[in-house]
Amino acid sequence: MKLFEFMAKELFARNGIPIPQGRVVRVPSEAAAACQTIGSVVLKSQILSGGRGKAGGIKFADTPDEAATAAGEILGTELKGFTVDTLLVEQKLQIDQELYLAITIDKAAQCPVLIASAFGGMDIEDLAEDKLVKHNIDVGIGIMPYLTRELNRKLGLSGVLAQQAAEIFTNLYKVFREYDAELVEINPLVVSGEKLVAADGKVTIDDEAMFRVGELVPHTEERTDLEIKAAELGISYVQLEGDIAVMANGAGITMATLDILQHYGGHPANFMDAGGGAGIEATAKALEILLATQPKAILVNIFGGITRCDDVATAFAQVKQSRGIDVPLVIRLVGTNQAEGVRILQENGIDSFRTIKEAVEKVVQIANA
Amino acid sequence: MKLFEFMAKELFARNGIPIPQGRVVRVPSEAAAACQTIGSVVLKSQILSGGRGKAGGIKFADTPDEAATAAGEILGTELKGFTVDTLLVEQKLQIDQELYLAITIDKAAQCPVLIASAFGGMDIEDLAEDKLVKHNIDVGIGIMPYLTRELNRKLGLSGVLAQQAAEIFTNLYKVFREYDAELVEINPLVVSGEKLVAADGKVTIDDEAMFRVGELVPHTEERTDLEIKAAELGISYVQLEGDIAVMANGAGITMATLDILQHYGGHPANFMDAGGGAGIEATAKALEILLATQPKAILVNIFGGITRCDDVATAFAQVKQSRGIDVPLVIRLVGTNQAEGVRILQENGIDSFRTIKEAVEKVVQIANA
Amino acid sequence: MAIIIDGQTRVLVQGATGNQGSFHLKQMLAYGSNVVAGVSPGKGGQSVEAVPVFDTVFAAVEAQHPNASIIFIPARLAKEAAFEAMEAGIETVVIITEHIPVHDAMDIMHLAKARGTTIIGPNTFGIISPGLCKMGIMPNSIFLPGTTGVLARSGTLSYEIVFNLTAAGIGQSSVVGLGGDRVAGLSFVDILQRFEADEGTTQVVLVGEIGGNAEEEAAEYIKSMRKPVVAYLAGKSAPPGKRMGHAGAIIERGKGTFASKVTALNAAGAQVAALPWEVPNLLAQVSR
Amino acid sequence: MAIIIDGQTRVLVQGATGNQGSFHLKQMLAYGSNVVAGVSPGKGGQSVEAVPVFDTVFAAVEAQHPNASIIFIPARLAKEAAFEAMEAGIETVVIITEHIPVHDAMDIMHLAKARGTTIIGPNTFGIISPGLCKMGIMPNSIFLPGTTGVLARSGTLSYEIVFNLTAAGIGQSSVVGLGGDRVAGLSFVDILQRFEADEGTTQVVLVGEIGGNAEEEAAEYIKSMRKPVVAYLAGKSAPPGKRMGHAGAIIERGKGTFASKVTALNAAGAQVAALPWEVPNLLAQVSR
Repeated sequence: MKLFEFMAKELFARNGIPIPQGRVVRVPSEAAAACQTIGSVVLKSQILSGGRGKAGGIKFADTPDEAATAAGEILGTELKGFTVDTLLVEQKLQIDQELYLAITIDKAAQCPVLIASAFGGMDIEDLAEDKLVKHNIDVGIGIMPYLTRELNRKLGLSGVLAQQAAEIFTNLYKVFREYDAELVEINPLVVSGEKLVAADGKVTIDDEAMFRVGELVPHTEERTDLEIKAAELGISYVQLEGDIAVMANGAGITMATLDILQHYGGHPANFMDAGGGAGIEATAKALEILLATQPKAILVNIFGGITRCDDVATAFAQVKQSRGIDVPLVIRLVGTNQAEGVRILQENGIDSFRTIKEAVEKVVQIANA
Repeated sequence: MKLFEFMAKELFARNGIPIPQGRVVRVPSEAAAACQTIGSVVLKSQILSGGRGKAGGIKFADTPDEAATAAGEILGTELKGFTVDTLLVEQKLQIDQELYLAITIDKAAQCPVLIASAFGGMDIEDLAEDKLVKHNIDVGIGIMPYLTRELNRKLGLSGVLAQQAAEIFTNLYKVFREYDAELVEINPLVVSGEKLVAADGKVTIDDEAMFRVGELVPHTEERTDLEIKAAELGISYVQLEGDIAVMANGAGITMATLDILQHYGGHPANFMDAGGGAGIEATAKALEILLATQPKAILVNIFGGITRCDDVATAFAQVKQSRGIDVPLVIRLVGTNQAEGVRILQENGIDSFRTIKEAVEKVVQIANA
Repeated sequence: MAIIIDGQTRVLVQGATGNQGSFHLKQMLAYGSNVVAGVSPGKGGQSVEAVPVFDTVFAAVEAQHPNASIIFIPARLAKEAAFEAMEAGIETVVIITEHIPVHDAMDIMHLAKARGTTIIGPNTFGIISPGLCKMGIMPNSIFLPGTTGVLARSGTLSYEIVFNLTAAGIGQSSVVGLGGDRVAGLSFVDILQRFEADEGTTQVVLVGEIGGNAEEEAAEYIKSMRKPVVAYLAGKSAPPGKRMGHAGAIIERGKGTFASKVTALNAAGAQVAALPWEVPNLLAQVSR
Repeated sequence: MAIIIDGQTRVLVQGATGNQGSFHLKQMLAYGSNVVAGVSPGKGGQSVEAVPVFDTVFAAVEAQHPNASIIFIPARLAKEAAFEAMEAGIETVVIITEHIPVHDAMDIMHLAKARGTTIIGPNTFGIISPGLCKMGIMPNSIFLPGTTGVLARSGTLSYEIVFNLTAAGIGQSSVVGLGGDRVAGLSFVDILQRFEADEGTTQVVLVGEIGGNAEEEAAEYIKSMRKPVVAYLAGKSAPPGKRMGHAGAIIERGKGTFASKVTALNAAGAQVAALPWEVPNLLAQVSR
């Protein structure tokens, strides 16, 4: 879950990472008031996307009137697919240097990695490898003073800046670990006179850890309603642009099903991984989600392992009996308890196939008819 | 540094380990008052030694008068070489079972070891190995819930007692780590009805860690004045019963010097390891400590490695020049900067030997003369 | 004959009395796995399908000497279960559990490195050495003993592939699921190395997917392999920026695309099947 | 030829600009050790005896590729120094520092196990492979290249023993100090195993002392050794219950006595010299 910049900065401030003086506003008058208190300010759209500056989502103001005008120009506009309803009005910083600092996960090394650069401010992906400082962090050790010395050495920081940087490295790692973050990023980390300040902040929390950090962090949402509903059922759902709804059990097989469908000229309407071991109720609800999207046809691909074919068949039979299925339904069903599953489907007048190829060819034929 | 029982229990209580209701008293009237509040009590001498019970250092009382009398009988007496000036007056517990629980250091495994037994109350050394539960603790993990389950299983604890024990295991380990303890021991850990209570407590803090835990723990002292003075100089000093004062540089060589001295019929007055790399000033002060004990003779055995022979010689020369040396001094001096050291000694009229054998024979001859 | 598990493996099931645990314990027994013990705190003394259940892994190890454990423990407690297995000296730990927080996964891998434990998963279907031992949740019926090693990021998709192999008479030495999470124990390269060293394996099928660069790293290693490798990759039709079920299955900033993986594998001499059922034919071609 | 360090060892000195560090850096250079770098935070860019000094171990490793480090850092910071050496990939760490808290020592050993680092010390005089490399604080002049391995808990006492060996023409393959603290890296057994395996070592001298049961454990291993072992033990005259300088040198509850150690060693076939200068004679007897 991505946090808005102002939320990320609140976590930073709570954990000893200096941020600019600022205020969250939702109407122009609040922006004016903030400018009155702070002085020259920058107004930043709070959306869950990068590249706000180029898209016109960031403006500057030196007076309350200018601030109100700028806020009025941004608030309510569409920016990168999001409606701007919140601004962060912050002190305009004197910028002597821009650094980059982030901690994320090194999948190959199976541990956190700290990435820093003396050349921040731009997208990290655009920085040459030799301008980056990378250091894997041993979770049994964390960041000890020698590591901060090494990072400062590589970043060319010394004196009071190095002291502040050492604290920021340590505190950012603390945020990363304590809030179960996938990414904590400060870009740019600004050198402003004798001070380091986090001029921007990005934090992404691991969705799987919300059970323990949910209370500690504010909540944001960038999914569609359907995706939210699916997630509540423990189902992975991604909306796509075709007309054939797809359900399979397992992320890999679902992706492969979409690929095969496309290979044979079909257009998937969604990605839906009903999960390994989905029971009768979950499968029925998953089918109902698909029916609600009103596709031309539905393709179901079940290779029963932990999922049992009889459970899937029973779920389909229940849905058919209780509310009817008004869309052509093509099912491929093999694996655990296959015979029983096929029998239940047959009893309810639903045909099933043994190979995915046959099922896909059939559903494409129906949809393109 | 060993803590008194009442101090150990204070650390326990501060860290969520249940202790009996109790009060520290120093005069009989306080004992009476404590009994008035608590009811039936046990009065326990606070000395840094085990075996208090057998030595008469523990008494029981049911009334304030009995408590005052008992306190009067113990306070001021000599017990195991200590004068009793403090009592812990504690609630007399109903005892259904006595367990043993301790965490100390497994030198061979280089990690903490938790030792427990369902047969507590007696000296752990007297318990058969098969009545002990031992579990090494990985300092990177600490005590996780599964370990508490395993310990409870082995100790035969279940239900509410197991739940309490789990907390006590965890909290005792916390005390062990946070206070840099060498030993934390609860013996007995009493099952009193539905409750576990630490009926006794022993904590030994690592002297080397006093720089960081000194503020957290109370201070005790079981050394002699001379030992304290030596420790302040960074010198290991142990008083013995002979008449020849000994100084060497290094614990092993000092022990060996005492052994050799005894082998040749001498009687060492002390163990003094002046340390590796002792400089001029430290060596001079060490010599002054020896002189203050008024031995028959002094044997100095220096094998210069990190210690420099010239520093040692200069120190001796300084002491001789400034306050005189009125005791026969026999020095064995070899190693780093040996020639310079021997020259300085010669210039100051102090003879030196090349082998320890010669030096020891000489000093024994003087002392036994 | 096989990698990681074989006929000598003594299997422990953590979470043996739960729904999933007991179901798959039974399935593993039915497959012929030597399941020697189960663990469920508070259920010590019970048994599941005549397999004794213990309160702790330590107790199970003491009594039954398992050397591999399979974990069916809810995500919140899975890290602790893996730690217990490692502290108790289990050498191979298969973590079926999905939705484990990634920081917990990092902690698990950190301890595993220190202890030298082999971790498979989390969020894996497990591992099977057909005819010898199964530690996982895959259907028993689709496997055939043989000499083709299969490694996959994804469960059901690999069943599909194996199903096609078996139908074509191509047996498997071992089939290993890395797991779909971002931080997993064994990597493609780790497993390829084992297949390359295994005398019972003559060729390998790699089942990958979009996202990350695990397939590209595998391709780098495949260059040095003597044994032929055929791949199938899922996610050709996936749009960028969308997480396709698995935490790692996402094309971000133009990285981890289907095309880049195909290019890397082809450059390493590994053919990539366009459709799952084409894998047997490609294998027949490469193994001459 | 030697154990742990030899002519190929590239030595790093941590705390190179301090009093002790700089003095012994010079002494090690004088002995012929290949000291390639020093580390002192804030002193990067300086040099000691023409050896370049760096701010961090990482920087020193990057520039000079040391593979062994010797630590002259005050007790409060010694754990951090050892951690830095290990994180930077140093394989052998010699910790001279004394008075390190025992919990810090446990933390150091914990990381060393995970990383596979060889730790000598803390509170050790170091290690020397005469004629090849010295990493320690022992006087340069007393050693003689040869085939006798020496291992000791205590510094100056081992100089005394070595001094007698050299005087008798008995050279040393390596001389290793375990360190006098309760928790130390290499144990007697660890070092005996290395001497037993070392082609350059024909016989071994063990210098022990009262307290603990390290000598008894060594005796157990000595039973299986092909090479003869002679011992000298300090503390015969020490009263029980008194800590004789070293944290571990104390007879507690009747354990760790001189007599029990002599008995164990004798039972293992190792003779124990009554006086330090009798060691050479005993060696001559056992090596026939």
